[in-house]
Amino acid sequence: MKKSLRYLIALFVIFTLNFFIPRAMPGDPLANLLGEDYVIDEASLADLRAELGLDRPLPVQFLRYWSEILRLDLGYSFRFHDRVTHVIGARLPWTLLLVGSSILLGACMGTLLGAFSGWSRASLKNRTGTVLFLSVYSMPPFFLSLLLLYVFAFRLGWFPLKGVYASGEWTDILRHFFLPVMSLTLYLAARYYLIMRGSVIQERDKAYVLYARAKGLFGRRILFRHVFKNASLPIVTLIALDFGFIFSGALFVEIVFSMNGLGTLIYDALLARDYPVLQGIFLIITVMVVVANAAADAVYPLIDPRVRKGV
Amino acid sequence: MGRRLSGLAVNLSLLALFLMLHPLSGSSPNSNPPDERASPQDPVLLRIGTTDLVQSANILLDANLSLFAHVSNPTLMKMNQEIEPEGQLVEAIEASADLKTWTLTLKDDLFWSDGLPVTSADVRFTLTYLRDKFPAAGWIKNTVSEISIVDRHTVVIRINRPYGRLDFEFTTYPLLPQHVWETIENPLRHTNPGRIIGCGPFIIDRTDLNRGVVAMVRNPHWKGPESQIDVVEIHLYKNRDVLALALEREDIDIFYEYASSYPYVNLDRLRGSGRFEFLEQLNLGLYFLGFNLKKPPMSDPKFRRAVALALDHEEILRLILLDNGRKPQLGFIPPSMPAFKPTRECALDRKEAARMLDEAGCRDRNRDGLRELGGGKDLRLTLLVDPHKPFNARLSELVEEYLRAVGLRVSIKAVEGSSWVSLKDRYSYDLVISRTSPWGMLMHASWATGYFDARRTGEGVLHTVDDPKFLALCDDLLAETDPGRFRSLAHRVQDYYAENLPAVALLWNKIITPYNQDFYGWELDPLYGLFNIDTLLSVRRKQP
Amino acid sequence: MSCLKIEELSVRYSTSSGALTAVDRVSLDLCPPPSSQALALVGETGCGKTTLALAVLGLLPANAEASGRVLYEGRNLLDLSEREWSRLRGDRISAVLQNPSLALNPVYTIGHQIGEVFRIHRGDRRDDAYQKAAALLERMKLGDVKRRLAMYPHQFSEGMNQRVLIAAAVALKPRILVADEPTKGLDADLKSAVIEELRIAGAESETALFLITHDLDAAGILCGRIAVMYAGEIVEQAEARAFFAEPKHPYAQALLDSLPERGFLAIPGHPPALTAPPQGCRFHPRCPRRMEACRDIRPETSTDAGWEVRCHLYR
Amino acid sequence: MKAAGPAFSRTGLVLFLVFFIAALFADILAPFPPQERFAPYTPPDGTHILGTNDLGHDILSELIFGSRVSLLVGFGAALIATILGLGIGLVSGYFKGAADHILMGVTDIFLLIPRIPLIIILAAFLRPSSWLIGLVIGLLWWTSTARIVRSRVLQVREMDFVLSARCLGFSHRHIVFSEILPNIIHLVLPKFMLTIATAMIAEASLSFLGLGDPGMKSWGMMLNFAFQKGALVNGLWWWLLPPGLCITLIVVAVVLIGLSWEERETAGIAAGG
Repeated sequence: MKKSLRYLIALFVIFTLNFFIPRAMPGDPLANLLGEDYVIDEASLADLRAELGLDRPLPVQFLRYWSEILRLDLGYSFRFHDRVTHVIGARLPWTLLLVGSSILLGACMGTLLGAFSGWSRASLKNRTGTVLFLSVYSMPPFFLSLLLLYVFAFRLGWFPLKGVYASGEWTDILRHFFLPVMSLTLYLAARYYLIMRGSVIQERDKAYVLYARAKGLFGRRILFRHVFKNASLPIVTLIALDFGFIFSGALFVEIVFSMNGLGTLIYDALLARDYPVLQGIFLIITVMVVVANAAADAVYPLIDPRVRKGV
Repeated sequence: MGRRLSGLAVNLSLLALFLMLHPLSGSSPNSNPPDERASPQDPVLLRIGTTDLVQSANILLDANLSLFAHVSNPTLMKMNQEIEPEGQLVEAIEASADLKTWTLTLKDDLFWSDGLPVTSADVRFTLTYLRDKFPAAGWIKNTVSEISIVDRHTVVIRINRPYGRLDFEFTTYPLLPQHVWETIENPLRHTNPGRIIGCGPFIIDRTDLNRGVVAMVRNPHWKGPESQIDVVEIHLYKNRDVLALALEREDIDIFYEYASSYPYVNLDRLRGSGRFEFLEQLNLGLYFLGFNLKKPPMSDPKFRRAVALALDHEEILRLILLDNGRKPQLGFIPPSMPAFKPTRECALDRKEAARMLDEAGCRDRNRDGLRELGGGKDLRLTLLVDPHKPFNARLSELVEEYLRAVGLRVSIKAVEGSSWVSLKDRYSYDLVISRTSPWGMLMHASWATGYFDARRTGEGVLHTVDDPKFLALCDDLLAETDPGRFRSLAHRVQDYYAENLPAVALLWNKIITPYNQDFYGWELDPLYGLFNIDTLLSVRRKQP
Repeated sequence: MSCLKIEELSVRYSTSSGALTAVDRVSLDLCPPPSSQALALVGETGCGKTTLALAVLGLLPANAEASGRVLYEGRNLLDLSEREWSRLRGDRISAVLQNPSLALNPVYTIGHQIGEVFRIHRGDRRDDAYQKAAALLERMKLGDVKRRLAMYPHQFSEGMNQRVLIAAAVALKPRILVADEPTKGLDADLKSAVIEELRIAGAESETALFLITHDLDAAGILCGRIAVMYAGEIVEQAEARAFFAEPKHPYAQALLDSLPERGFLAIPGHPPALTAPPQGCRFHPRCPRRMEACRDIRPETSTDAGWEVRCHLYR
Repeated sequence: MKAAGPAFSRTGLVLFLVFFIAALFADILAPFPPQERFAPYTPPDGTHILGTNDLGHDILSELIFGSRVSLLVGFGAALIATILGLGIGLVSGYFKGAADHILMGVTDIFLLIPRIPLIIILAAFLRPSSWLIGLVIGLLWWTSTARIVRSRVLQVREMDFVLSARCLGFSHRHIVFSEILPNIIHLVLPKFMLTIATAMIAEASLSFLGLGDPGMKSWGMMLNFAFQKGALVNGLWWWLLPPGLCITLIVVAVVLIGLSWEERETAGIAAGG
């Protein structure tokens, strides 16, 4: 209850920021709309401003902004000539596909390999894995994507260079998504690997591990029957808190692979000063982050009985 | 020891991977392009790659889609090779002696792609529709007093003041079918990702932004010369590197960007592969260094001349263009424009530049190597630039350095496009780097007057010159119809630029467009380059 | 016939601050006939008791090295692989470890954790194992069994958790039960309950109890033999009743004197650091009856009718 | 064996020192002044070990000078973030009550802000400058530090020595700075290092998008120019890979140091508890 109130306050504050930031910045949204060769009289200009709601005093604009949000109306994009909800709606599924599959794969890969690495004693294989993941972790996401694009799409020609699909069949979509998902997966896996590894190393010396051995378990059976669940607790919170971060990673991946997703939309809207779209995306991402956190709050007690209430 | 270096080793092995793959470059890009490849019995497909990103399926307002739509919804007039307006959809255009009544006669073999004929009613509809609903066409409201239909093919336009260049205006707006667009209440809020009715040889079939393709098919009711191409696909790339890779890999057949060349540095590779041919034209537009004429010391012509002398145009040509261009002249306008008048070539002379700066009152009084203004105040110049446009970032770096060499302190203010426009409109800069577009060179009274005339506004327009002499020149040009006098006025504009230097051209560049050898028969349009109606009608694919 | 025979067992730790010998040439017999089966190992905290227990269970940490022999059914347990050990542990040799609340896994239910023993060693399915766990708790009279089984360790008191550990440890009727400080930190009621359970377990299932404790009461109640450990060595080993009546080693005497009912006399000084144990008799710096020889000469163990003492007084 | 054993942390320190020295003595170490121009697009040879770029600048020299920008942005941002996080965590944990509620509420809000998109927006709207990017990163990345500090302060403030200091009537300032701060600073240092890593990656990413400071040739800007000027297409690895690898390596170094400090910390807590 207290938690959900906090989320509501957070949403309110971020939404409010979302309203003011673009308006506080230099640049006129009309400048890009009209192009370089135009003759326009003041009256049409005023009409246009009125149409975009830019003529009202700020408080009125602010109230309108809120009433629109509450009606799930994100306004109208004069760059994309469509409702913002449509513009975002058309791209959101692709981004969600990219982000969703990457989180899934990245979390599996990262936690599993990280758990193995943290569990087994130092060995060359273990060390190489850690160094590899550490390098990926330390690489800017665009650099990783570019390396993959260059090697696998261009040099080897195994994958297409751009877009989310060509023909639209699922195998075709798969081929288009393989490298982007790979980039983001590796990037996320590296993060979860390091955290899981550290977490398992901490858990490894706990008393319950000794007791599990005393019961007759040994080796990886202890890891999977006892340590894994405990060690992966921080990952759950991390994935939720990371949601914004993951989206930004997706942004760079989308730009490199020319995918029509939310990330590229931010970039395009940014250069076009498209306030409504920028605000819309920021809002959607914030809502998703909050939802992810609330979901984590809901899921966490299921795997960690210690925080369960009223039992 | 080995362990300590293992982090380094992994990264080195990445480098090694890169190196190993590098020698493969000759063969692998050509192997097995996985995207759809046409076999002989398939329809002939022409794939055009561009970074001119279409962002919405709106042929009027999306700057890039409207560019491609000029083959589906052509303009009434077009610019011919001499860069003069010429009928495209109209057969004849006549102006009355007082230049206030214009009569347009449409060609009679034009049909919309749904089979209906193109009529004068469509012309009237288009003009009134744009007048009422399209903000940038505001001039129609102020200028056109009556549009009347004479017969199916003839329409008469009356305007409220003599205007000799009305035909120029008809080279910009696409013709819209009345029976489709009259139901579209607000073009600002309209998108159509499906088939768009047009009357050109090709029509837009689908605008699929997720696939990143605008697909065009032949207009079944086109009565003109038949195209050998069945489908034109415009592939949209979000970055130029990937586009270049796609071209090499033959995912696409030609590279096309409005008023932009294929990156010069990638040309050698394409030449080496032997799979490509190139079309070259000198750009109508150019990159320039503009001055804020409202502020001293930029308001002093001596200062501006000194700046021009301080620039090393030869090095700019070599470094920025890799010699794919020409050394500009002080007359600003490149020779690709009609009525070009040779003026003095820009030449580096630091000594003379320093002398003229001294003369203009910018001296280095405290001997710190940098010049001060008359009152002893440090002279700090702000160079406004949008680094997202090609060349701009490096150009500003070089200009900053050249000016420092003659004792002028310049700080680069890099901002993205929209802020650039607002700062430019508020005159909050001293120097500015920008470019002119081919169309921009022709707007207003042509010869780049549109960029300088203080009475105008617009995205790239500096509107810095309010010299009555220049404004009178513009007005004379706008009202002139006699070709001979027109030409001499154009020369006077170039002389004005050379003398007064409202801006200095930084580079005159070639536009080089590579295309795959599988196709031949390309036509170059001075404004639109390789992508134009004539090309689509003449280009054909080699038989395998 | 003894079921567990410890011969000359030493355990050395290598740590960052140097090597230390936590268990020094210890020999013990569990259930030597004809006396009672249970053996108690008593001594102060840090004397090496727990290390000895872990060595017997094969649970020594990686930086420990054991030498000597721990014989069980003719095999030296020190030579077993982890896989071989896993078949013994929890089944034939089981353990009640210290700190029950930490030893239980916080994220699994009590029922799951008790039942696990059946799943590991008897291959039972999850449900069957749970049923058997229920039956086990039923016998221990832990109250509302169904509810308790579905609870988590953090919802139990320390004493409850201790009894859960005992339940799991005796579930498969092991031959040997190593219990490390099972009564530590419990109040009197719980303590007697725990002691009672251990006693029943020993009596019912022919399990030999190896009790490691500093609690002499519990040792007296549960065990027929007492071994006293000091600074890694066994200093005295005897039949319990006789030992309590008349301990021989000065350390054992001091230990008994520190009991509340015997005067509550604290032993002067501190136990020595195992990294650098005193020369000669290890107890001599604190010994009220030390002699010249104690300083330099390490006393040998003398045996008198099963009564072992390591002291110069009893040569 | 710990996660990042002594070998790892030593690798981190050595790497870090290499970059630090490069940044400090760039003028001496770089073979040429960064603005001196030679023939453009020269492949690596004896004079130009990593060749030259499109303007003819020596890439190795640019790389060495670039370390300054990356390190400055990283350190600057991390410093701001750490000071903010430390301050907020201290106040929140020490005074508890209303201050704690408000500050932790603010922290929650900051945690939920999509930070990279926000930075991109700010960097695009404001004048792109390395200082600004550093400042914005610093202003956004203090939350986890604040949380850690707060929970540690909550523990420390109940410890004997702090309680006795309070009974003796020492001022809050004295207690916070002399009694509490020394006991949490070791927690903050690893966070500081990890924030440096985040800031450097963020700076590089922004520069790659063309939102960086064109006047400061950071490694990200170098990459941006390399891509713009055809290095990828032409396979000019000597221009592309070094800045990317330098970013990666210095981040690896910083992360290794941070992780090993963090580990020493948790090990210390385990031993102490």
